[in-house]
Parts: sequence; C-alpha cells; structure tokens
Amino acid sequence: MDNENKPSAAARRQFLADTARMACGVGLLGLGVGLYARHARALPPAAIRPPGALPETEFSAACIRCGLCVRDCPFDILHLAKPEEPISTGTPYFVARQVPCEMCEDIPCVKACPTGALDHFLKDINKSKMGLAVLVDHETCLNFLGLRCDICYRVCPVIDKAITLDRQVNARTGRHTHFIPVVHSDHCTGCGKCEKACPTEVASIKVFPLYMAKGQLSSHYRLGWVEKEKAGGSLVAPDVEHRYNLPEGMKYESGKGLSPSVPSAPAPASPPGSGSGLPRALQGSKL
Amino acid sequence: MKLTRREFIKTNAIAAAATTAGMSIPGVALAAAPEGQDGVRWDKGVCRYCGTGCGVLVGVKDGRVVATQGDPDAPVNKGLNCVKGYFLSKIQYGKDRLMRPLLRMKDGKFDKNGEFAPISWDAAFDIMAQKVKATIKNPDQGPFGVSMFGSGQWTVWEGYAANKLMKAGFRSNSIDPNARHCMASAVFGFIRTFGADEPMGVYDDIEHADAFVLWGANMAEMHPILWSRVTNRRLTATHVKVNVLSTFTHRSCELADAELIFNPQSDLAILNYICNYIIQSGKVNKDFVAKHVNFHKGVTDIGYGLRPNHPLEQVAGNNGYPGADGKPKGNPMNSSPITFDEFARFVSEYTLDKTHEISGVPKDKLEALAKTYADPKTKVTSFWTMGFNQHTRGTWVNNMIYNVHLLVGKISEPGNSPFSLTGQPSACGTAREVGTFAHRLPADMLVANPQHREFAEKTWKLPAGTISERIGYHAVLQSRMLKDGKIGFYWTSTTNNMQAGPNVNGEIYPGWRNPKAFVVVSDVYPTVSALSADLILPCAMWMEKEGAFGNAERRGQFWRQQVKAPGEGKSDLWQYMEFSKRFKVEEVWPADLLAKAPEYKGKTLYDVLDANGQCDMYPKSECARVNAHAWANYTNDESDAFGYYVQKGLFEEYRRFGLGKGKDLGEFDTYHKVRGLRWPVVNGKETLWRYREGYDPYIKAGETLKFYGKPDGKAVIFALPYQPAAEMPDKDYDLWLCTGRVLEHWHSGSMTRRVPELYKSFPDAVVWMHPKDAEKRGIKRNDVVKVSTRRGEIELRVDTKGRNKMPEGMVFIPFFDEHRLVNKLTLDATCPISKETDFKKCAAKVVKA
Amino acid sequence: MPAKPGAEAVAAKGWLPAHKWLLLRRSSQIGILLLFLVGPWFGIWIVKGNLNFSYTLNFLPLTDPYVILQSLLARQLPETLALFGVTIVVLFYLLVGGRAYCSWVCPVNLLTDFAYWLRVRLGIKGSAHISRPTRYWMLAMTLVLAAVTGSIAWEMVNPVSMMHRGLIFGLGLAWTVLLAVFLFDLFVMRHGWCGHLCPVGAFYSLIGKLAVVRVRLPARAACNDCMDCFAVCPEPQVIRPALKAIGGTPPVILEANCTNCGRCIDVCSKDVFAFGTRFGNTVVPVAGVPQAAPINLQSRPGSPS
Amino acid sequence: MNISSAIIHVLPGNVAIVRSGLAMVPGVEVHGISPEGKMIVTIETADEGSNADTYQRIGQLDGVMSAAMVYHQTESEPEMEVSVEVRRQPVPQNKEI
Repeated sequence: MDNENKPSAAARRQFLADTARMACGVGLLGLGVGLYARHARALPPAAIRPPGALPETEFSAACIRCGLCVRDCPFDILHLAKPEEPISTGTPYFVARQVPCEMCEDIPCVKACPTGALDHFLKDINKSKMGLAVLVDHETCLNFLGLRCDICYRVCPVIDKAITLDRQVNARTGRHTHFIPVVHSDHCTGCGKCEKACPTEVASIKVFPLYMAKGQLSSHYRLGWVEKEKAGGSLVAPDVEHRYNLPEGMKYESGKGLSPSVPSAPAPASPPGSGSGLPRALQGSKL
Repeated sequence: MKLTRREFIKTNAIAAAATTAGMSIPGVALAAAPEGQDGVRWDKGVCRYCGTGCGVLVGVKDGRVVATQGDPDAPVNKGLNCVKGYFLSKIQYGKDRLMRPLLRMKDGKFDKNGEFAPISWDAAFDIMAQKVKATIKNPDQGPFGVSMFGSGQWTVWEGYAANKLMKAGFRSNSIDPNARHCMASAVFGFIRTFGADEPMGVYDDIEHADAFVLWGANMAEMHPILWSRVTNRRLTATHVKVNVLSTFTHRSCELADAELIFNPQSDLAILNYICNYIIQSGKVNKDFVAKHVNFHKGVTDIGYGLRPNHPLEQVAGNNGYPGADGKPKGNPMNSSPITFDEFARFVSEYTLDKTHEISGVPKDKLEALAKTYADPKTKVTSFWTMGFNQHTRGTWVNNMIYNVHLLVGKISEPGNSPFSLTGQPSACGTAREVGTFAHRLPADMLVANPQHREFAEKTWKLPAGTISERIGYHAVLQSRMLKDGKIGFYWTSTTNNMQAGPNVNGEIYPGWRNPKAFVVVSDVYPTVSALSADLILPCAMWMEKEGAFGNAERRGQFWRQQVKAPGEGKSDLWQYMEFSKRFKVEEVWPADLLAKAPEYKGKTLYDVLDANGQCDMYPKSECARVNAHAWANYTNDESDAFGYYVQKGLFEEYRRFGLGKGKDLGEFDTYHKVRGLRWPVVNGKETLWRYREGYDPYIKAGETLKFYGKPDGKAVIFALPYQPAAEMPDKDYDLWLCTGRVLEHWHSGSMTRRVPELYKSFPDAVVWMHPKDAEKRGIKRNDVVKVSTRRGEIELRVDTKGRNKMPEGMVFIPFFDEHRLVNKLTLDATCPISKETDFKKCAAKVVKA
Repeated sequence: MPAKPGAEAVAAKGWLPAHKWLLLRRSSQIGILLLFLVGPWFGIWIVKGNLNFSYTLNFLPLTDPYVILQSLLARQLPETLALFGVTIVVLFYLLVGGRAYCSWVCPVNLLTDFAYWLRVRLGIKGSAHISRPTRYWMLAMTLVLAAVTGSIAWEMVNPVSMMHRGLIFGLGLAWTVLLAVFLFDLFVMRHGWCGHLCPVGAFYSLIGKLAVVRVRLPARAACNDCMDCFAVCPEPQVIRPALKAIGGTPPVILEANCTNCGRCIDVCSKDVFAFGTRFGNTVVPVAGVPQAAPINLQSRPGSPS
Repeated sequence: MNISSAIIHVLPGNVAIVRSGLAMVPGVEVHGISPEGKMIVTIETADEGSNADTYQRIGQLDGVMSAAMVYHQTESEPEMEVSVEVRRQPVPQNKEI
C-alpha cells in the first residue's frame, strides 16, 4: 500500500502511468463497444421492430431494453435480442415468418413502452410502419404463375388497401387470369402476416425494413394522370372542340376512337349506382 | 415391350423437342423409360377437392406421390390450380393416417364406451355383419335401420357399389350422401323445373356471357379456378358486368360492378321482383315461354324440415309430416297449374318498393339487376352454390332463378346459363348421377317409381320387389333416427358429419353415441367423426385407388391407381364388396322375395350383386389392356383382390342405366384415354349445351329446344312467395349466424389442415363481425369471444377486418376448424322439399369470453 | 493461514447472528430475481420488465437512472412514467445507500461473490492491478459513448443488464459474457468487476454519496484488529477511515463505494459495526488531530486492493 | 448413327410448303406441328457431317425461319433391342370450343 501522505516521485510516475494505461484501456474498450453498436444498428432484414418503433438510430437511443413490450404483447410475438444475434442486444423484434404482428387495435406494446422508443403518438395500428411487404420473387409466387393462391392478399389485415390483386390476362391459357398481388406502401404496416402465411417453401413475399424496400421517384418527372387527378382537372387550358372529316354514320371521339354514331353494341349502359362502372379493383389513381 | 435402340432414342428426341416447344404430339407413342429422368412417373388425374374438376398430373416415385402439376392440357384449368391443389401431393401423407381397423373395446370385447384398439379386418367385418343382421331382425329398426352416409367424394364405382349393397342387398333405401347438405336443393330444383338433374350449360358459358350474376356464391374463394376464368372474361371483354348478390361482402365482391348485399332470405323476394320487372317492362320472351314453359303455383305452407313436434311444423299444413289423423299433411312438393297471367299477378306484389324494403338493397341496384336479366341483348350466366342451396326454401329459390331465365328464354345456349356449381369432386358424378340419395336410383330414377325400380332390378338381375318403394332416411333424418334408436347400424365414409352436419350437440352426437346404434366410420384420418364412432376402418384415398369423379359441368374424369394405401388401408369399394361376402341372401331377404329367385339361395350378397356375370365380366387382363397406353401391366388393388377388372365391370353395368335417357356416359375405356367427357356422350360425342338443337343429340331437327326431362318437353315456372327464415335474430340471440368455407381449407379440413403450409396460412377459424357490432359488445379485433345459439357455444377470435366484411347484425364463421365446431351452433332446419340444411341462417349472440 | 474470517464472530454470537445480513442480502437478491421470474415461469405477473425498467402490479414504475442518463445523452427523452420511475429509484437509493443496488439487488453480485468465495477456497493468490477509480473512467466512457454514438451503446455489452434480462427473457450467448466476468474475478482479479470496473456500480456510488443509511461504527473502540471486516469487505478501503478515525472521520462509513452489504456487521465478534444513518454525527474534528484531506477518489494514487 | 430432334419455326401459312420440302430431305421425319407454326422433326443421318448438312438444307428451305436442334445422340448399335416400359402420352383431348 502506498503511503498516501508522502507520495514519492516514483509513486507519482507510477500513478501517471497507471492513469494513462487505464484511460487507454477504457478508451479502447469504448471504441470497441462504439463500433459494435454502430455495426448492430443496421437491423437485419428479417428482424422487424414492434409497431411505432422510432427510426433505428433513435430507437437504439431510446430503447432501454426493459422488455415491457415483450410482456404486454398478447400474442407473444416479440423477443429481446440476445448478444449473439445481429441486433442490438436486448432490443425487441419479431420475425414475420415465425410469428407476425397481429395488429392489436389498442397496441399494448406501444402503451407499455416507458421511453417512447415505441412512439406513443401511434394511436391507430393501421398507421404503423413496421416495415414494408415486398413480393420479392415473381418466379415462385404462385399467383404470378397463374395459380389461385392469393393467401397473402386474404390474410392481410388491411386487405384491398395494403395488398390488392392486379388482374392480368393469362395469355398462356387464354381464358384465365393472373391475380398479381400488389403491395401499396401507403397502407402496408409491415405486420408480416403475408410473409408468415406464404405457402411457398421459402416465402415469396417478405417484409423488409422500409429503407430497403422502398424506392423513390425523382422529382424531375411527374405522373400526368396523378397530377391531373390531384389538380381536379387538366393542368393546362383544355382543347377547343375537335372536328373530323368522317363518312356518314360514324363518329370519332377523343379517347374512344371511331364508332358508329348509333351504338349497337350489346354493352348495356353502366347500371346506376355502380359508381364509375368499374370494379373496385380497377378504380382509383393506381395504374 | 421391345424397341430397338434407334426407336428408343428417336422417341426420346421427339419428347425432348416437344417439351421444349411446349407441344404435345398427338397419338405418338412416347416410349420413354418407365419413369422420367428424375425417376418420377407422371400420369393424369383429377383434383381431390371441389367440383370444378381441375385436371392434374400426378408424379409418383418409389411408391409415393411426390409431386403434382396442373395438367396443362386439361380444358378446365390448363395447368393451373388453386393453392389447395398446389399441395395435393401432401394430402395422403398426414402423420396420423389411419393404418388399422380400430374398435372401441373393453376387456377384449366391443364396448360402446370402450377405448379404440386395433383389430383385424376380419374381426371388424364380423362385428359389423352381426350388427347388420341384428338390426334387420329388430322390429324397431328393420332393413331401413341399416343406414349409410357417403358423399360426393366417393368415386363413381364406390357410390354405385354402396348404392347397390344398400338398396338391393340390405333392401334399405337409407343411404344418403353428404351432398344432401350441399346440392340437394339444386337437385330438387332441377328435377322440379326440368325433370332432369344437372346444369344444361358448361364452363364455356363463362367465355360467352355478357353478364354474370352470383347468387350466394363466393367463387373467388370456393371455385378459384373458375373465378379466374370469370375474371378473364370481365377483363378481356369490357362490356361484361359482374353482379354479386350476397348477405355480406366477400372476395367475389371485389370484382363486382354491382354488389347487392341483401337481408338473409330476401333472395326470394328479389327473384320475384325481377320476374315482375321483366313482365311489367314487356321483356318476356313470349315465343319462348309459349313453346317451352308451363306455369305452376306451389304449395306454400311447407314448414322448415324440423322435427315434427317443433311448433313451426305443428302449424305447417303441407310439410308431409303425419297429421293428427296419422295421414301425411299434404306434400311440400305439390303444385297446381296456373296461367301466365296468374303468375304475373302473383309476382306483381313484389314491387320495387316492397322488395327494397324486404331486402334492404338500394332500389337503383335492384332495378339495374332486373334490367340485366330483361335486356334481350345481354347474355346472362347465373352462378350459385350454398347461398341458394343451404336455404330453408332452397328448392324454391332454385326454381325461382330458373323462373327468371325461362321468362326471358336465356337458357341452354352459350353464355345464357343458370349454372349450379358444386362443392365436391363428384357431387355430380357420384351422388347425383349414381343416385346415392335416399330417394334415388342411378340416372335420375327414383325408388318411388315402380318402372324405375323394375328397370334397376332387371339391370341388376334381381327379383321384382327387391328394391323398397319407400324413401329412405335422408342425412338429417338419419341423425334424428340414430338419436331415436331407429337406426341400429350406421356406416359412413368419405365425409365428416360430426363436423359438417347441423346441430351436432342436439342431434348428431347423441345419435352416434346412442347405445342402440353401432357406428362405423371409414376414413383416412382420425376426424371428429372417426373419433365419435364405434369402429374406424382405414381407407385408401385418392391416388391409392382407381377412381372416377364427375364435375359440375357433367364432365366425368378417370384416374389410375398410382400408389398403394399405407398400412391396412382399403378402398371403400373393396370394403363394400368384401363385406357383402358376409351375408347369405336368406339372412337379409325375406323368404317370399327369395322364392322369386330360388337360384340365389345359399349365395352371398357378393355373388348376387358383384359376381353376377356383369360386374365380373372383364378379366383382370383387361386392366393391362385398357391402360396399355399409359403403363405396361397396369393393375389395381381391387382387381387383384377379386380377380377381375372390378371398376370396369361396375361402370359398364352402371352405364346401362343412362343410355338412351339423356344420361349417356361414354365407354369405360375411353375415359381412361381422355381428360374427361361431358355427358350425354352419344356416338362418342360429348354434349355441351343440353336441350338445344345442334348441341344436344336428343333434340330433333326443327325442335330448337326441348326440356325432355318433362313429358311435354316444357320446363315449369313456379309461383312461390317470399317467406321468412326458420330462426331469426331476436332480443336474446340478436345476430344472424352464417357459416361457410375459406379458400385455404377444403370443407372440414381433414386433408388441408394436415398440409403444414395450408394449416399455417389459416390455422384457426375466426368469427367475422362488423366493427360496430364488436364495439357495442366491448370487443376488439382478435379478442376471444363466445358465440352461442340455443344449441351450443364455441369460443374463437374475432376479426373485424380481412376478407369478409359483415353487415351489422350478422356474423360469419367458417366450418373447417375441428377445434371450433361451428355446427354445434347451427340449426337443423332444412328445405322441406330437398331436406338440405340451412347452414346460412340462425340466431346467435356474441359476448366477450 | 489465518482462521476463516468470521470464525470468531460465529464463536461469539452464534452462526445465525454471524450470517444475518448475508442471509438477508441473499434473500433479497434471489427474492427480487424470483419476483421477476414468477411472471414468465408461472404466469403470475407481479413485476414486468427487468432492472432497466420494471412495472410492479401495473402501478409502481422503477427505472434505472443510469440507463436513462445514457438515453438522455443520446438525445432521447423518455415518457413520464419512466421519469417517475427514475425519481422513485433515485430517492430510494438516496435513502438506502447507492451501492445497496450492487449488494442487495444486482444479480451479477451473486456471480462475483461466488467467484470470490471460490478464489479464497482455491487459494488463488495474486491479482492484476487496475485501480478502483477505473470504474469512473468506465462510467465516463459509457456516457461519452451514448452521446457520441447517439445510442445506448453500453447496453449491448453491459453484463449487469445482460444477466438480469437473460435470466428473465432468455440468455442466449450472454452466458459467455457472464462466464468471462466470473473467470476474470476468479483468476485475474480479486473483486475485479464489481470493485473496479462496473460503471453501473460507479453510477450508483454517486447517488450513495448522499445516502442516508450507512454502516456506523458505534463501538469502534472495541475493535481488536482481527481484520475480519477487511477480509470480507468487497471495498475494504472504505472501512479504514471510519474505523481508525483517520483525519477525524466520524464513526460512520461515508465512503460512497460502501455497498451497505452489512457483512462487516456479521463478521465482527465485537459488534463494532451497525446500520444507522449518516446523521447524528457531530462531525467535529478531534482537537489536535490533523485534518486529513477529504476522501477524494481521484487523488488517491493507487489503491490498496 | 446420328439421331437428333429439332424444332423448326415456319412462317405462318407456309407449313404445307415446308412439309413437302422436308419430305425431300433424307432422314427427316415430321412428328408434330403446332398451330403457331412450330414443327417437331427427327433427323437420322449416318454420321456427324451429313447431320450438319441436313440442318443446312432444312435451314435453306423456303418458309423456314429457323431450325433449332434440341436433342442429339450418336448410337453405334442402332438395331440392338432394348426393353422399355411403354408410356404413351394420352390420346389427344377433345377440343375445347
């Protein structure tokens, strides 16, 4: 034991050396942990955060790894990451292919979170963005092959909004339809029920973190039909009336083309009360 | 077979090129090695599930079905399948396949309350034979106390053998298929209106229609491949409109140009309104009606098919039940001729206003629908399934859709088609055509008709009077008779009535566990039914036997036995034939009947029914000869067991019933070489649109159209009213309960729930409910709730989103989940004519569990 | 080899009184752990969560102020409930002694105590030299790390929460980290983790600076210099000033790193020690005795360990 | 001996011309024609060289767009007998309307 009252020069040197060694050691440890933390911040694609999770950077600052969300999940879907998992240790996540989020109306996991790592401003589970479903493999998706699976569509809690079936003629058979599942990012919550239920050996539809799943259009090109709908009409002055040189009995309409001026087609007028006359799936601003 | 190497290489070369080009080379012998390159042998087959009848190719390796593919050359589906069909190769291989007969035993002996223990087939047949003989002798039970319940999943020859064993062997007409729960109203509708069963059109109607109307059919989920065709038609012909009528919004509504959500039971009013509209707007096809239609007014006071002591039946005057004087109270089938004007007057009360009031459908939608039917330029195909058939007025509502089509003459031509779809692979082929109903014989013949009985007895080489004239116990009556101790022996196969039948708590379970009854279940998996039985017999299924199914467009399709059944599993056909050896004719027939055929004395039922010189006329070598185009030395288990080509013998005998009667089936051999034939097959040619000159060989030149099922060639338009349902929501049970199916599972799920991927995709049944109804009861989505009716209760989770969007006041529960038996809740009210249960309407309440 | 520490106390007071605080402490450590475990094990939800944040009977929030401090430095503000929890916890430890957390609550203490016990049993001598204040460097490092990375980075490797969370939610490979701590304490360094490195302990020691409940030495005059208290104390440097009245230290251990484990009370045959409060000392320096510099961690070169 | 098979793409409407053209080429046999104008043929020649010549001749026929070999095998003992299980492709199906 040192003599506290009379520190010798040697002891002082020793002290300085010890302090330097300690500072370096602790500093190196800190550097290591820091790098590890930075590395683990890139959440692996299969791991999905609970609803309302802040963006990953903020989440890793706000989540205190208490596991209350895990406890309050009535379906036991959440886990806390273990050190060996490539997810920030102790933070909650779920794997859709194993057990997806059931999208409880009262969002108990969010309510349970003491730190707001799960954002308490999320009141409507339909507005959550845990990730985004992506139909990753068109070659194995049964519906792309013309089969009638559409399990992902029917299992979707936001059916007809988050996933719709786009109908395309099956040219091979000539009499059937391809029901192509299309995910709409504005409604998909990333709950993962589609991925879980996908019956192919390896899921053909998967939920990915938004940053991986979502592309972005550049601002230098706009979609004419979308802009027109948004504006409620043409963005430029409408044409004056067109007139055409036509033989007797024919008419020519912009958009519709040539037709007899007295219609004789069997097509009945669209029944009143059926909206625009198009089935729901063919309505709207989507392509 | 010997080939030179040159020939062998050449055929392989052709096959390779043909495959690459995506062509099939007609008629060219492809002498490939017995198996393809990966060792998989492919042969044609047909999907095991619904009535669509999708063709599949079945791949076998090492005695196991290892893969399937949609048959690209099958006209129905052209290589496509739904997701259930995608997993066909797994349905035979659930982990809990039944391998041995299991009898409830205590101390080595049968005991109704014992535990299941394995026994031999011999011992199983011993006790069964003993029970059958005892039942026939029991004065309380008699021959009709020997009862059988099968299904539209029997292969054609299995249904035929069962029918023969029951109606001729045991002289019991108490054989019914589960198609009673599914198709009976369609059958009675067809018979009553046209005098002949099954649709006049074919699936090709889809490609010719200008408008589709779905009445209580969710084709998007229940007929996925046909829906794919309907959708294609809608997509490729922009003028085509799809109208969907339902009591709630389901997946088919998504394609709908018009969605009409109506109050339960008010379809009756809507159909009358459409007739009224057609008449009022002068759109009646007068020429057609004059030539091809009669008008009748049906009796109306027909009850609800409940037990006779039910208050609703006590007040019904025409339910056919014994009245106070012991005589039947009228007959619900009765009707009397009326004129067109009387009919017009009858429907005139169904005005737009009144119909709107009854149905809750907006007036503009009702009118638009009526216009669609009325417009002579619009070809309309109407599809329906269980919404119409499972209805206490199921026969009526079937009649009434024909009323509409007949008034405007939109029938029996491409695109104009009232089309009843089926839910089982052979509801048409086996249940209906073979006539495995309690009142039927093959080819639309009836047990109550002496000429028909005589024809059957002659065809079967039996003495006159063998077949009873009395109608046997139908499905729902069987349950009641079991409970009442009138049935002593009950054998059910290829169906799961303890899950799928109505009022399980009140009728079926007490019936099966009644000590007076011995219940045998032949099945492949331990279903709820099997576990409720006294004896379980392990079966061969699907590709483990040679089979034939008939789909909804009258297409009969055959397949060869591909693999052996596991364990001691045997086909139903083998079971019926082998079991018939246990009976001497004198043990089951009365002496006076036997006296008419003394040559049968001392013979077994097998000798009389199967080894009758007809069914056994094709030697075993025929198996190889008939199927040589497919494989060398083909044979099947039944032919090996009995020493002759059993299936061919039975089919060719069965075929005699329909020849020349508009029910002509093709030759046995041909079916094995084609992807199905649509009957009537006359001179080797199939029939597409029945009753129409040019398409139907039975229509003579110049006749244009003739409904030859009726003696005068005229179909009948019936004046029938709207009447309320048997049980309606009240203050105690304040919701309508509707039951049904989902795409992922087939019926009671005994096959699809054993496919892990399908199980996972929809593991547990849920109750769909309107969000407001849930909110009112303090229920959130995913909460566990208790759904109860006057008959029972189940617990399950609530869904307020998702595929089915319920109107307020109604809930929907699918019946596939054996852990949530919704049929504990359902009411066994039936259509009094068809005896088909209304699974769509009863009163329920929902509270938080 | 000297007699086992505490042998005299056992002889003087009997076994039970000589182990009273040890038993109470173990009961507390295990009991708290069990409270967390009956939920997942038996579905009896008394306490949910873990030491970072727990919610008792859906009423009492308890938050680890250390993790919240990191979160704040990472620029995230917690919900009110968590802040309530912080307040309650801070007040509690202000009362019972900051590092009471270490000796009465923390599950790692069970592990490191076991390592120490084994170390003594196996007669493992020698210990690496890291100074006790290193923990404050560690503490500073974790806080800087939170601020710099914008995340609660230390939680990824923190053996304390890893062990507690692991026991409740599933360990995974966390056992390797715990084994490392155990082996470190066993072979490399006496009281290595808890006594020198753990930033959690360091943090709680800061609360402890003002803590009310303290070990007092009402009978320090009776001390017979048997040294048993030094032998059992995980932070022996805290005893000397109060015991020996160095620099006029009153008879109470005010050193922040005293964990209030009470083991010294147990093992003292002369009943020198007792729990009491920090108050009631007339901290009047004994006249004539030169005033020692106040205990200043940073100024203590090296440290007897 | 060389045995090969090929898919010949024929200009629409020229199937008959190509067929007669092919009939003039020794060793060529037509086995099937699809409605879109794809022909499946086998070509048997004595050796590799004449095989190539045959392909050239086919390619030069009027109406042929392309000829693509799919399968090729050389066999030294073409007349040796082998035993195989014969499996026929099902007979052509009834044509859909």
